[in-house]
Amino acid sequence: MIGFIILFTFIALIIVAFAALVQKKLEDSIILFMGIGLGSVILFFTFNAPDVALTEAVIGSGVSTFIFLTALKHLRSEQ
Amino acid sequence: MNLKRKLALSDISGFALASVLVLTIFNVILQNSLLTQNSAGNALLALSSHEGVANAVTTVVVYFRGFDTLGEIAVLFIASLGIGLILENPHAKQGKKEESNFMLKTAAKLLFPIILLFGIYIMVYGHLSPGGGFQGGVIIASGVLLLLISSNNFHMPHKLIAILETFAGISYVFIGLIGLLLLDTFLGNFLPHDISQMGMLFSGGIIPIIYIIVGIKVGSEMSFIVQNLLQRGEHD
Amino acid sequence: MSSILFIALPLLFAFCVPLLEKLGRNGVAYASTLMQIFLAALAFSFFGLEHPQLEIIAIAPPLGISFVLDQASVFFVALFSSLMTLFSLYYLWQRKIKSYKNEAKFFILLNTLLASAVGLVLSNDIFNIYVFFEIAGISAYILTAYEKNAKALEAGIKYLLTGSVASIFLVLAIMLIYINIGSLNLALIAQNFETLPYNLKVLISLLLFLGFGFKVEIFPLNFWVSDVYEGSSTLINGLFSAIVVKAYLFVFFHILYLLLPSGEFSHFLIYLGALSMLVSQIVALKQTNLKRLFAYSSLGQVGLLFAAFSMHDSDAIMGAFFIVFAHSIAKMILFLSLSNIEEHYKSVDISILQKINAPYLGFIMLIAMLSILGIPLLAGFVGKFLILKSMALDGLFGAMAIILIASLLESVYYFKLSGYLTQKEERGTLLSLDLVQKILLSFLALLLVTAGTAPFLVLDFAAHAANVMLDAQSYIALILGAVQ
Amino acid sequence: MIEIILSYLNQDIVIQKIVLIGSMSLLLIGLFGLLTQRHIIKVFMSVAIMESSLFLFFIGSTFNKNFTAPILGDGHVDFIHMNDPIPHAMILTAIVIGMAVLALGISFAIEYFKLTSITDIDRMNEMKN
Repeated sequence: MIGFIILFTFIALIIVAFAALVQKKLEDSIILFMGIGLGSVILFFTFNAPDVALTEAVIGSGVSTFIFLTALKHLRSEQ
Repeated sequence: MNLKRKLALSDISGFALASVLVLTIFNVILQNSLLTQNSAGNALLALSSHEGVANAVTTVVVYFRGFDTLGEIAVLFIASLGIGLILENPHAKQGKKEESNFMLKTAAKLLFPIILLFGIYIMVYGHLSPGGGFQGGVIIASGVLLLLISSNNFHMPHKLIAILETFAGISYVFIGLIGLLLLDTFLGNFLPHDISQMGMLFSGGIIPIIYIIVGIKVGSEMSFIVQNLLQRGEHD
Repeated sequence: MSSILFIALPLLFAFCVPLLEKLGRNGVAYASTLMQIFLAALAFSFFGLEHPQLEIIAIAPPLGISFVLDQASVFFVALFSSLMTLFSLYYLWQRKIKSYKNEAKFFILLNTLLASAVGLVLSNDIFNIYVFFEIAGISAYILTAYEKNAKALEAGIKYLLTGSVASIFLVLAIMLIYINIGSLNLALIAQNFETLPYNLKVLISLLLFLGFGFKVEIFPLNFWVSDVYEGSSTLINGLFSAIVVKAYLFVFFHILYLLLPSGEFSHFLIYLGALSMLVSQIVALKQTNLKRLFAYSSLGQVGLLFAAFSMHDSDAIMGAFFIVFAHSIAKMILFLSLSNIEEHYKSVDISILQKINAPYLGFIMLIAMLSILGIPLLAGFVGKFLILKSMALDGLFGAMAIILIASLLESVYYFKLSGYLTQKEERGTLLSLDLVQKILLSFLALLLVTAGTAPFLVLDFAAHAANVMLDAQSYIALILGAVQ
Repeated sequence: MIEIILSYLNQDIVIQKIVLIGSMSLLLIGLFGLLTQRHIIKVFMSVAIMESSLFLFFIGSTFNKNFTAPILGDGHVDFIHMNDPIPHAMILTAIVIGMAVLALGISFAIEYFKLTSITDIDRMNEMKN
């Protein structure tokens, strides 16, 4: 079962990562980027690394997404 | 979607360059993926049973490789300082923010104590269960973020947070220097750490103390980062 | 006294700053300078040390992190801490003319930069080296963008992006090392690196080269350097050229000597360094902005150092030590003086040298330029001579020819600048330096002259340091012997 | 049929290969983005994707499915048959450092945008001679 979970999550991650980069709307690509963080969390849990998974959850998909979203807000505010 | 434009020349050359590099790396790793069994990690695990705490990752992060963590705290500290420096804007007017909606305000009031409690729990139990200073600190900072976006007249207690941050940073280095003084090794574990106590809340000598200090430091740095990033746009 | 203080004290200072700020505007500045003077004195007190010193952190070496202070690293530690002290002292007087906003933060960054440069030199744990790599990087990015104008921010963004890419390659190399060897300790890695399959060895070396190559500013990977120098402020350029690059150079070659003691790729690296020098000097010829010109000159000198360090030959390394010493001091002089000129005449175009009216400053700058050029009786000459001599003895005539051609090109623009400084022209208003600044600059110039006229005073030490740096076996024995 | 596939996927060697191929594809995507994207947010995003691909690669290749997480509890009373904790500690450090650098870079980009209204890294050429 572990093998299947890993395979499935990796496939999903690759698709999401590619979609995040080719997306035209930046909002969409940031939300998809959050998906990469979530997928990584699942994988880290599967790899017996709960500490890393927790860190990735709060930083990789939480704070990083926040940083990108504020960046988007500021980079558009004066156009 | 215009496919022709997407496959511009630069894209193709970029893709080719990237593929060559990654395929080389992939190929070499595929040919020799031999995981050594007598790694330093296993030796540290063996040491953990009489030097460490229940969470071996915490032992490694805070004690065996504690110097990396000091460096990491320094990185976060400098980054926070730099963000404050770059984004501070003396000409900023306290512009009018949109009134955030009632649901958000109420939810923030209700949720903030719970988030704070959860963060502190994660921080304090870092040596017994997954989690620790970094995660707990960031969770607390996310609570601060919630308050910042929900309420117009919430002002972060800058002085208090700065004092906490300074105290945490200084005491980390001081604990290290006390270890140097008493045990001749920087960051030596000079407090009693009886292994029969392993798994209890008060165990592990300096390890949980340092992780709490790290949590305070990370929490305050992250709060500053979050606040600076949020409020930069509020002028004009 | 323990070598850990070189890192712990600056970090402690950085964390203490909010308290020190209560002491007023000068509190932070004076405290920082005093601490740096103490560190420099401490570094010089280690000069007499007979045996290398091993400093353990938390647990004994092959598992934990430890610091090695030997004759080679003590040279770099002393150089960095004393140059940083001189920089701080100079700035204490310079700020009457021009001071940075948020001075406390500026001093924090200076100290973290010093701590990380020393950490890079002393640490013997490869992941710890990565952490210091990042601290030095982040401090440098912020210092680049410190002035917050468009140029500075753009330079900061470029620096940060290249730095991130470099650290990705470095992290991948460290991961591969850990997966295949099972350790992060440099000595243990060095011991087991031989046994790895050939293609893995090549891959790890390539990744390490890519990771450090961006930071040691070697030819194909140094496209960002001139922009960073132009964008950041002139005083800070002095730090980049004198301290940051040198720390990365030392750690790169330290790792190289440990992992590849027989010098597998050395011919490739020697020619790369020589080529790097040639290309930079060619580009430097066309520059009209003094900051860019000095940046390219710096790249040229780094190329020469790279070639010399790659030779795995104690004479060449001795020469390289001389060049490190001479170039750091000379570039410090040039950038410090240039910052005064920039403040006074509001220009950094090369024609400004024709207009400056500062005989004393001009004289000191002339000494620095001639030393970089390698004119006899100045420190740069001894280094260049030693390097070229050992190249001739090793039969590397191709590299020698490239370096000589590059030196010729270098002399073209440095003689032009010297001409500008000395020719009798209509001069502008008088630029008067503070007495302390004059003393500091003269002291630096005096060092160049002393090391050039009486190299025998330091030759013994340099030879010993070069041998220590090359000797991988005793380094490994020192660290792994501490287990028993 | 499904069981055969599942048990094939559960072999250690197959898991290692999945991890390797998957993380290298992510690295490739990140590098591709870095070389072709022009908006500053997407450039930083590519760097972040590259970093997380490396983290997945490292944790995945030091992972052994017969061992447990390196934490006592759930009946484990001794530090044996546990996954290697050093990679976890290293990645913990690397994630935080990566985030700090990302935040700093974004703050540079924001301030640069306020001054020049440029978000395209190809148009960032204040210094051209």
